[in-house]
Amino acid sequence: MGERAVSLHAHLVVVRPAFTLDLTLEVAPGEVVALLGPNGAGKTTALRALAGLTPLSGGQIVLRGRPLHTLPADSRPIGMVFQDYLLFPHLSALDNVAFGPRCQGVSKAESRRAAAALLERVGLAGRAAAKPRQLSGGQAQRVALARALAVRPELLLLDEPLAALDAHTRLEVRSQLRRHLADFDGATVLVTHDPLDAMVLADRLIVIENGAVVQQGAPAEVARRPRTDYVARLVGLNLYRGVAGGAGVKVGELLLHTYEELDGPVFVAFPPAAVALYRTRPDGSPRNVWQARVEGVERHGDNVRVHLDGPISAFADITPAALADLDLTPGEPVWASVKAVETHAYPA
Amino acid sequence: MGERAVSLHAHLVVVRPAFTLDLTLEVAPGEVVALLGPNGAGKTTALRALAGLTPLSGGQIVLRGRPLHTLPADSRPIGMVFQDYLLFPHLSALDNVAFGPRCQGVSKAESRRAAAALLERVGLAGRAAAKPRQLSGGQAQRVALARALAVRPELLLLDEPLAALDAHTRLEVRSQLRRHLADFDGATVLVTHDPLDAMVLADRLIVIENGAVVQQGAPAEVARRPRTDYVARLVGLNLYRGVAGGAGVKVGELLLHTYEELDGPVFVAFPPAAVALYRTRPDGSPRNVWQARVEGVERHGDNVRVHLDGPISAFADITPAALADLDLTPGEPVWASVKAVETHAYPA
Amino acid sequence: GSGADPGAAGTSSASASASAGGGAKEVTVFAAASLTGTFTELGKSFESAHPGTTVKFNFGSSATLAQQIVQGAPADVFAAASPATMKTVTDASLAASPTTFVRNRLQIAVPADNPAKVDELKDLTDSKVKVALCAEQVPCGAAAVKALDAAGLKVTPVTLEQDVKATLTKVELGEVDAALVYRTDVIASAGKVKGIEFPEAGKAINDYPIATLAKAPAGDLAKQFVDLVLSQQGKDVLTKAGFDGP
Amino acid sequence: MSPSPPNQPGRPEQVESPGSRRGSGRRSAGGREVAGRLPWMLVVPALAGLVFLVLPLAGLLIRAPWSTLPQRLAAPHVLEALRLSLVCASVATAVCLLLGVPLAWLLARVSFPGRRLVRALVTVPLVLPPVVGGVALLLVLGRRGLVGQWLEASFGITLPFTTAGVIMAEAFVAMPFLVISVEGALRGADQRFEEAAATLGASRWTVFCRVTLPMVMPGVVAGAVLCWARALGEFGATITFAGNFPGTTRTMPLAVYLALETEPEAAIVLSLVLLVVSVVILASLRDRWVSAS
Amino acid sequence: MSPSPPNQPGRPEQVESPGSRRGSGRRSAGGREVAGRLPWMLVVPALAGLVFLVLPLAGLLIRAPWSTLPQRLAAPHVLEALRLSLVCASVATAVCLLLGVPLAWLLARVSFPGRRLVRALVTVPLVLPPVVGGVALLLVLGRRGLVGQWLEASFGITLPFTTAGVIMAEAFVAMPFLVISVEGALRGADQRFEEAAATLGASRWTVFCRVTLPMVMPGVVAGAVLCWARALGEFGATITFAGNFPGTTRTMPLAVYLALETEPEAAIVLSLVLLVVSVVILASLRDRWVSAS
Ligand SMILES: Nc1ncnc2c1ncn2[C@@H]1O[C@H](COP(=O)(O)OP(=O)(O)OP(=O)(O)O)[C@@H](O)[C@H]1O
Ligand SMILES: Nc1ncnc2c1ncn2[C@@H]1O[C@H](COP(=O)(O)OP(=O)(O)OP(=O)(O)O)[C@@H](O)[C@H]1O
Ligand SMILES: [Mg+2]
Ligand SMILES: [Mg+2]
Repeated sequence: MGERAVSLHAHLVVVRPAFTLDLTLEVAPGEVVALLGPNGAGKTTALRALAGLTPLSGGQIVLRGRPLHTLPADSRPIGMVFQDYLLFPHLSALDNVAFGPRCQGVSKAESRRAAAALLERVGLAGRAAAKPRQLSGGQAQRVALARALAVRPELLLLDEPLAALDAHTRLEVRSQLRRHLADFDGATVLVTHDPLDAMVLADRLIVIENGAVVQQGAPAEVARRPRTDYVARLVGLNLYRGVAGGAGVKVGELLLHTYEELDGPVFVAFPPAAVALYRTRPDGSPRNVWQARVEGVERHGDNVRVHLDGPISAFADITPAALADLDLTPGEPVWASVKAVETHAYPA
Repeated sequence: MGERAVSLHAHLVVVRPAFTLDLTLEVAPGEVVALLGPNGAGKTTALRALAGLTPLSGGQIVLRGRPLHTLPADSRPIGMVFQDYLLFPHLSALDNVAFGPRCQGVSKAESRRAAAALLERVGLAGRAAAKPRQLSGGQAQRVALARALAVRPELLLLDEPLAALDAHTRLEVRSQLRRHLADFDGATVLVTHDPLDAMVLADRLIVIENGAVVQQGAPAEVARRPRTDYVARLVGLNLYRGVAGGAGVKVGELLLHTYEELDGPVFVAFPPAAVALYRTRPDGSPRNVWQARVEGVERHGDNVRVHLDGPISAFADITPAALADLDLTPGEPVWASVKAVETHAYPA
Repeated sequence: GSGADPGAAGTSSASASASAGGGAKEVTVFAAASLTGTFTELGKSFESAHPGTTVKFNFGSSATLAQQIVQGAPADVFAAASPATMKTVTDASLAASPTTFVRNRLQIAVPADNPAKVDELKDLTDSKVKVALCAEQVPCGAAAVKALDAAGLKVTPVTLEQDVKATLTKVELGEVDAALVYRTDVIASAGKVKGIEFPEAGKAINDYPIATLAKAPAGDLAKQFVDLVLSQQGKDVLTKAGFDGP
Repeated sequence: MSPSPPNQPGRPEQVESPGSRRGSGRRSAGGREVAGRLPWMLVVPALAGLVFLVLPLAGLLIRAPWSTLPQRLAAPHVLEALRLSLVCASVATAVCLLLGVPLAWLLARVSFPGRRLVRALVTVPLVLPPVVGGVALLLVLGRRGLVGQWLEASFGITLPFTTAGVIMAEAFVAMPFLVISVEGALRGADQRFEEAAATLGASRWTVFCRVTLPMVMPGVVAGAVLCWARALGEFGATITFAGNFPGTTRTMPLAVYLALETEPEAAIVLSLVLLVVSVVILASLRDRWVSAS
Repeated sequence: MSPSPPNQPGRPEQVESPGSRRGSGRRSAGGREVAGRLPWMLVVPALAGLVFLVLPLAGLLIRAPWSTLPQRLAAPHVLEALRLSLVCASVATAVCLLLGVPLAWLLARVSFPGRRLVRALVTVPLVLPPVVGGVALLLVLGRRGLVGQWLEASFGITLPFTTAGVIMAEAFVAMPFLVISVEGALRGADQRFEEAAATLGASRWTVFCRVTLPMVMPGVVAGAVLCWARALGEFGATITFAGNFPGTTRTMPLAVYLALETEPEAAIVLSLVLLVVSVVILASLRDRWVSAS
């Protein structure tokens, strides 16, 4: 049972001239782990190493107690969806999906039947005969997804599997994906840039930057307590590193009053919507007030996001009406305030 | 001045065996129009037709008063970012970006300088010498973006330009994109699946399905008043078509009471969060109550999204705590209610 | 040993007519390409004189044929266009006592309209006359050198052709104004080139030797074929094509 | 949720109107037109190349003895030689495909010590004058050759002067064309598709058959065409290694050679026959292959 | 915002530990190992093909007159013929590249009426026995040829019996190899990159130079190798069209052929020289090209 608790245990080391990946991954059976990270963080490299397409410089991969890193790519029980799909251009959508089963020795008729069923599942039954070049981007990605699922892998590797899908399809494919994963209780490693996808699909997030893990945990936990700027932006929070003392948290020059009272190095986070802006120094309840400079303004959904510079740089979300009232233009000074109750501190 | 008000006027007709695109686009100078639509709707086809890569079966394209459809692709003053990047594999990132200026007769040194500046802008100054295969997906997309911007086009065509970008880069590239567009007051047509991107970046949305426009308007307007299921899902609303009378709106079997009082065929929309669920029939203020069946449950951000079947099918967003209280399992009956004040009706 | 094995005497009527007995109903003749026409004709009459027998010819450059024989080719008869190539075979003890069966003499070949007005050997020394000769390595080239030496003339050709047919082609197409080729070739060209005799040709006669091969599978038939070539009938066919008698 | 939206929502019904308002009709902007002008920098040399390749054919056609053509064609040995040529060239091409495509794959996809040398050695039969190639084959596979001796002693197989010998000679001379062509195609192909196949459980053999080969099919077809044509026109190695026996080893080029000895017109006729037949075969076959891939 | 998270947030410091806990060390799983076993179904025929191509060379090496080799090599005419061969083959290849690559592009990228026929006609010089090819060239470009007559009258240019004639003959015979190879490569290439270039304002000529050509470079290199090698080994058309004169038109294959008539050993030596030189040139050049692209 102890062994079963970890389906995939991998320590991946890939050394490139200007880049080093060093990553430990543990995925429980049926668990979905999302790899998040900025462009070039090494997410694709990690997936390729798991698949056996990029040789390891060190480390090992153990899947269900068996070493995987000694096997060539074609002997690993994996399914992989590539970031740019890589559908075989000479095969129809159906034959692309049937390719994996055929390789596993399933009869032609049977594998085509299975492939047709999978295409149906991703909503592409009508395009079975189309060649990849006749598919739209989203259709191609769905075929790639079906192709990876067709081999009934023990380890599913998905590089941006939902990026090109429209809202409707994404919703469906996403739930089908979850259902399918539940079926064979394999491990899944997923790369996505969509925070929502990550939150919804993954049981656990692993955030990597520059080839190394910077944060991991349950989606809600990561969303609540970001530990790097990247994660903070991902989940839409203002994040600062500071030192907490009796009076509050010292962030650079500024002293922030937070909801939690801690000691030592901490992170402080608050949402842009919690930032209020004033032309003149306000004197109300908010205990965190500072003078900032408007760096830029952009629309953000129905609201407007104001980029602030000053003792700390922050985003503030305000309504267009408020923007009109304040008459903000870049370079102008402005007063910003955040209620202590809306700031959230946790140990760094 | 009347002519200047419309920078791009296009009527695109592309006939394929199993698909027909018939689309009219009008884009004002400096305006950004987002094309949205489900996979296979014809968004890429429309961009390719504008670029001159897919021949028109009919219609015409007029840019700043000049006909464009009679010009070959290479004489059109356009920049295009492709859905799968299509970076030249034999050129470095820098030379990929410098390619366009070189074609326009800019000197080698000058175009490389311009390219370096653009790479800097998209945050890839350090990868200038890398070949496309050495770039990560997001890096490749940023290079493709820089390459399209480098030709200083009058019409910018972007197919999912931000899809592969991480949160941080997306934010930056997005604002740079806006700034750049402001510079040359060209028209921009943008395809994206990310509702947020569309809302933030575009001045106007055009939703196409099956090759035809189904809705267009300002982002906020489209978000508030979806006219098709696709748009409703995109913006996260429950949408129904019904007939309004004195008593309310008749949607199938069900009579819904709405905030607006109208007559005749209408759409009714309300957010999933507005739907409350009960084990037994509630008797409180909500005037819309119906018995539904739980079809499925999935996590949705911090909340849980319950798929409901019954007289109308709907999504309901509830907290995990509420889910635990209700103890819902698929197939079970449940009572759903929506306050009239949260439903929104508008003419169909 | 020799291929004819009396023990394997034929079983059919065909063997009866193959006078030498043995199983052989085939005789394989390796002959220089310049003998293509004449030997094909002789082969036909040999076949009609020996019903049931076929003559297989392998025509090619004498040097190639010699090379093939040395490498163990199953040949019965070798007819070469030069003693030198025959020597390759005799040196390897694969043939004994070759006989010269014809000789060939050179002529000056000029295009039918004779644009350079050539009518004797000396005219070839004119630098305005384009001349083609065979390369010294091939028999017609060797003969040309001998003839020119004998005449004490020095000719600068524009090309040294690999064989006499290639030389003739150049004349036929008017690429050169004159060439030294064999009389047989001029006759074979059927009027497309004009032949001009010259006295020194007699000093550069090329001998064609023929021999049966030591390991000939069809030993007796081979001898009979050589006999046919050397017979009056053979002589007639060869002379008609322009060859001189030995 | 204000009931008065700032912008007028677009209605699907409005969509068609602006196009028809401008009265554009269905003026067709066909693919050709949009594809851009043909650059004369490419078209001029291309046409020059074409003329250079095809013009000599005109010379042959003018010179051909049209009046006696029918009789000459009817001669049985012409058909015999043609049949033999086509059969031998096709079998040789098949042999080359069987051995050469794997060899090209080895050179393009497997890195092993000495690969550079092997790649260069593959070009040997290309550079060797064909007659010398024939001699080399005789030296190795002849009755007294290194391998030939043993082949005859052990299996009673002699290759020289047989149809099999013709095929050997043609394959020897033509194989490098296939190998180098296919290797070029393999190097030009995107290997990531092969990686994708491997993740689907395809062994390298399966990858080769079901992904690599179909993807480089244009290159293989081009190589096979070169190989077949080279085999069809092969003369020097064939006559040296296999001899020149009617019915068994006298292919068309050998027949042409002999015809040149006796009547040059016949040689031209034979060449034209060879030409027409092979051009027709290539035109029909290649178009199918090229469009199928 | 509860201060007690349900899961323990992972810390960067934890990352290294599990790997070292299992004591895996840095066991290297190199590229070769991961790439999968070599399929014998490919390796066996590939090796068979290689042996078939290279074995005859062994025959030549054994037969070569090693003792007299130095003198034979020192003979001035050997170097002369070698130099001439290399120069002519290289110039012919350059001509073929200049005319053949555009022709291949035309066949692969432009659809025009009669393309099938043109594509088939390109193979003509391939199938024509070289000697007949030489005759055909003479019929067109010779002193009395269709074009040659005019060339001589107008410009005083005669091609037969000149080095230019050798180059013509070699280019005629070798160009189809280049054209067909490159066309195959072009057909195998992804045309969407060319579309992308067009949207950046590149004319078809620029697209061709800066996108198409670099992308099909492996195919062009392969084609050029075939072309060069074929030109280097060319015999029949050369001797027929250009004749054979030391220093101007006697290339190595002609020298070899003539040597074969009198002393086969000398022919083998000459062939080996040609072989070694060309293999060395190809090995060095091709590796640079192949890796550069
Ligand atoms: N070359 C082609 N030949 C035939 N059909 C094609 C071709 N390219 C696209 N199609 C079809 O045309 C329709 C529109 O495709 P298009 O690529 O424009 O969709 P899209 O809106 O860009 O979708 P996505 O969001 O998935 O990229 C689809 O049904 C597609 O399958
Ligand atoms: N073949 C290669 N050679 C050299 N460097 C490479 C190669 N492939 C990727 N890299 C570099 O390695 C780093 C990690 O790349 P990787 O593709 O794993 O990033 P990623 O996390 O998938 O990014 P993205 O979200 O943009 O796809 C990047 O800096 C990239 O430029
Ligand atoms: Mg990636
Ligand atoms: Mg698309």
